[in-house]
Amino acid sequence: MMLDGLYQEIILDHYKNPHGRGLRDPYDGEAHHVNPTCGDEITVRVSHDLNEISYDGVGCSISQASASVLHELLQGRDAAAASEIHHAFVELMQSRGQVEADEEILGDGIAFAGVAKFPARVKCALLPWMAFKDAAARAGVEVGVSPEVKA
Amino acid sequence: MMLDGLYQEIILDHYKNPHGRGLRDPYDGEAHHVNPTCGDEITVRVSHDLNEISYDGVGCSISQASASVLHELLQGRDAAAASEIHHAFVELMQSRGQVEADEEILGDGIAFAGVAKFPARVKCALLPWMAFKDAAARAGVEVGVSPEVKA
Amino acid sequence: MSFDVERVRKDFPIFEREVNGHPLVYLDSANTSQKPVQVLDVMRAHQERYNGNVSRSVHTLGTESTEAYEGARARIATFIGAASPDEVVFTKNSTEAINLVAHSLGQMLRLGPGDEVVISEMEHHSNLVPWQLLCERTGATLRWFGITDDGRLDEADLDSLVNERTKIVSLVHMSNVLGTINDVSRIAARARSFGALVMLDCSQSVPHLPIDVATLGADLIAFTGHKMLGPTGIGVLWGRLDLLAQMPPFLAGGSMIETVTMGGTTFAAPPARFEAGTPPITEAIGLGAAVDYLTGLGMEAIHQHEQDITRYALDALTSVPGVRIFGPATVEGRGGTVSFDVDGVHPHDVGQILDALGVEVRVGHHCARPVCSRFSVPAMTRASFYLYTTTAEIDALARGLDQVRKVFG
Amino acid sequence: MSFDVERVRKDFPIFEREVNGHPLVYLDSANTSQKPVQVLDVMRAHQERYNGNVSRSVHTLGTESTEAYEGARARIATFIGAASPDEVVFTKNSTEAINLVAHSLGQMLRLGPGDEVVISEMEHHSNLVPWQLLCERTGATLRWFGITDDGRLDEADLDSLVNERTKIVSLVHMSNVLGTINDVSRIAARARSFGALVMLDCSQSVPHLPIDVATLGADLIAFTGHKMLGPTGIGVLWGRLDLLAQMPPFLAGGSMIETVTMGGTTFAAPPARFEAGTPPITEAIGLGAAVDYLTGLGMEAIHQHEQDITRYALDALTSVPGVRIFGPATVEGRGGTVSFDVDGVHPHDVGQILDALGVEVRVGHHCARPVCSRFSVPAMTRASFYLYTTTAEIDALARGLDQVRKVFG
Ligand SMILES: Cc1ncc(COP(=O)(O)O)c(C=O)c1O
Ligand SMILES: Cc1ncc(COP(=O)(O)O)c(C=O)c1O
Repeated sequence: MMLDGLYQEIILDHYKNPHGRGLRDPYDGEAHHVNPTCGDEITVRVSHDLNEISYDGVGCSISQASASVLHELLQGRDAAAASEIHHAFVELMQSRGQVEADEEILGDGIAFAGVAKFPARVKCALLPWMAFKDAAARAGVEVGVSPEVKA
Repeated sequence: MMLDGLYQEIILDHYKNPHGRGLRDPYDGEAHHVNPTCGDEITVRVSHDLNEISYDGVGCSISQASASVLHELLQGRDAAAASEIHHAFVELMQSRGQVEADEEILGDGIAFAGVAKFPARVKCALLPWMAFKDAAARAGVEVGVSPEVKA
Repeated sequence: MSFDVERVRKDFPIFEREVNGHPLVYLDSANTSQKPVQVLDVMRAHQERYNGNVSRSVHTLGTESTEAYEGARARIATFIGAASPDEVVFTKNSTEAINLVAHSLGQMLRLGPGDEVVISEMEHHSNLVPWQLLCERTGATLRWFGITDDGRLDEADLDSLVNERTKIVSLVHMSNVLGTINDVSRIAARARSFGALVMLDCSQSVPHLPIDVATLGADLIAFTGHKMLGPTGIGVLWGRLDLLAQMPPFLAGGSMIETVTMGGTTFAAPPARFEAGTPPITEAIGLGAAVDYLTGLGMEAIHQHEQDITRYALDALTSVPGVRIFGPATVEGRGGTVSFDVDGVHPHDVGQILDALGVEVRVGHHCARPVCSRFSVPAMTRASFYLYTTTAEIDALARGLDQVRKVFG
Repeated sequence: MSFDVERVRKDFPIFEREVNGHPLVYLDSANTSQKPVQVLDVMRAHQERYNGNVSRSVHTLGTESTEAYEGARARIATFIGAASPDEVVFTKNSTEAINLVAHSLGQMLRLGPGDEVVISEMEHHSNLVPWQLLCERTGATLRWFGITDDGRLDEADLDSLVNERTKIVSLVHMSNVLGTINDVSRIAARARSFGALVMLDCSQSVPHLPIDVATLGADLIAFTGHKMLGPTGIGVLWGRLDLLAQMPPFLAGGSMIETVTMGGTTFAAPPARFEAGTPPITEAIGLGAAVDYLTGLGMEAIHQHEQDITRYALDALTSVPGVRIFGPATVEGRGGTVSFDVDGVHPHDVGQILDALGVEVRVGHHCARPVCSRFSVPAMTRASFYLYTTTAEIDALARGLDQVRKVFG
């Protein structure tokens, strides 16, 4: 697969200058996810009102930038808004490039549209989002009905 | 493989009218052998002086005729003679048809020369001879150094 | 007949060959089937163009291989009516699939003395010996259904055989010797009422019958690629996902892990949990192509063709003097596998003479020795049919049996 | 150079293809190798002309298949210097071979608390997790050799690691991450002095080095077909015949039995005892053809070519700024597998950019996560070579790494 669209400037920026990185206290729910094929790991912490979302992890530019974008998009939103964004991001990633990304909803997240064409990298982009979903559930916040994704 | 040489008249005769069939007492060594792929079975009993060789079993024409020929050839011979015949028969069977059978030594056994060309049937022909070798060993008679044959 | 067997045969290169100067008459498909060019071409193309290891690479070859491998899984899942591709575990053959279940369930259920595992006298050794060994390892007791005189599962003892001690029931769906297709609904219902798990050995049924695991009544089934137009080296375990998710791994190694340290390991979700090491990649892709081929013809049409051939064969064999057929005498509840005895002639000799005429049948105990014992014979001769079998081939078999009787007359 | 790599490459159809508009540069042979047309042709011919099940038929197809299958076994036995073809057991991959040994030896030795199994931190998960599970099942203790900073087996603790409690030592012969070729003679000698059995995971060595089991010092070795020009779905366990003869079966089912009744079963001699069910027949025959191909070129010549390529690659990589190589820095005692880190760039990103240039390397933990932990990285990038690798391909890799540094500069 050619690189067109994979390493967007936005993604590289988020990778080099991540937003909100580092685990912080207090929190109400935490989840640790691993991508067993490549060893990427992420821990996400969430407060019950989503006013605090913190994370830390090791991984490739895609998974790390995705975590940074997640932080930017979801922190401080209410459950309904977070759920809508979460749903839109997961849908975009599973679209194989067939879905038009909505910048209104996804903000910098639209830069990941190109990732959807790289099946091996979709997992990277989704890793923080799946960990967030679990952490949120543990904090008592149900984030949408996004289809389950295989690690 | 064409049937030329497999079902010799001599073999069919021994099959239909087996010599010395039936287990008899007394005996000094007994062995039971099975061909796991086809379910053929034979039990051979031997006295220490080889004056009594008896057998019983179920199986195809080749294995049954072979037992009959074995009885005819080996019963009453001394260990050296039995060993020579045993060796010649095993060698013939493993020759893939490349060895000339010696009627002086093998008598009716030469009818099995054709069997050597059917790899799947060599085991049938050898079944009684391998059981005999074990039974003889248990009766204290070492029959030659015939190469071991896979069941 | 709408099923065009002559057109089907053109897809199988092997039918161009002769055996001992006669056209090949292949009546041993229950042992292993022949392979159409469509399957061979897909495998060859994969090996020549897309070969890479799966699930381990971000590179293009690896991604293409993974998509082909997972695509095959998805098509096989659809073929048997699975709820999700994740219910399809690739093994090397049916035998591995059954061993996997015996080991994993034994551990999951903490099988021990007092527990019972139920099979039948009709089992292939591959659905018999793994359970014997499981019972030896754990102290559980092995029990089994008998066979009726006309070759059907004897359910007379159902109430005592399946009881509150029963933990696993594993039965052959279609017998590889008698051809019987077992309706296991009563047994499965009773097993379920005691919370026992039900496995079916579908090695002979999935290749020949339309199978829908959603309605079959089993928790787990096993089948094998080489008997259904696919290559050797590939088999399938299907299981309900919630059950697979509870089962501990069997083979351990690469690709079935979540995370590994020297001190301990956690495991991936199914199906990966059960696929340790590099799987039979090309073989899975070949099986996917086989399933496409079967689906193209339609399993219902294939089954109908085999019923016609079997009816013809039962008639033909019944009219050969001295031939005794084991198993159901009519096509009702049976598939295209017919075992028989030729009076006074050992099956080895029957098979040998038929082979001299180009007719390939199997002789022996067919890896189901207890079935032979049940009918008091050391071995049987078996003719087995598939979508490419013709009535002319049955005629050749009947003519061959006349020859057998002549030689041993 | 007498080794004509350009002529060799012509045998591999896949090198005709492009990846992302660039000629394919395949540097992932430690993951799986490409296959020459000679191997593919033998398999295709078998499937089209000789396909039948093995060891079960007297008919011509079955006999021909059996001869081809057993012929492959004999040639593989010769290839590794085995005393007899009966020492060669066909499995589906290395992983199954190692699991077979872990289960069978565990039972044979009645492993229990107080007993010790010794491996190393350098193991592939396939030679690690089976032993973890064995120790969990039996209560035995797992111990391991560490890795030195330059990527060699750390024998400092030999005397305490291998002792009178040691029952099994199982080590990787050539590391699939570091490329290290382990000389295990001291360890094996000490293990033997305590009566412990020694297994070597030769998955990476048999494809690349001349191996002679008579002098290797191991009781058992495992290797896998797809890494040595053969197909997927086939692996080999070699064992000393007297040892195999004592080992109980692992997988159970058809073809591994001597006689079966419902009440109990006796087992065939090796190798049949360990080959339950229909084996990967075509795949074994394909591996036989692969061994013929390797023998034709000569393992010594192949190894020499790979040493040359590796020397060239170590040089080339060392001169790329920011690249750190894991494992031995020179070709002494190492094979053609080179893992490295590009400062500040995650291996996934390295691999992705290289793939865009047609260069296929593997990234991740390479199924050897403890090796990554040992060197404090979550993942590595790995380039691995084979008989078809050229210096031009190494140049393409080096150019690709420059590109990587540009994107992430
Ligand atoms: C050192 C080593 N051991 C074991 C294996 C497992 O081989 P397979 O996946 O073919 O079972 C591999 C390769 O994946 C390996 O490199
Ligand atoms: C009913 C039945 N079960 C299991 C098997 C085993 O299949 P495989 O040898 O492919 O593992 C067979 C065929 O050999 C069979 O006919």
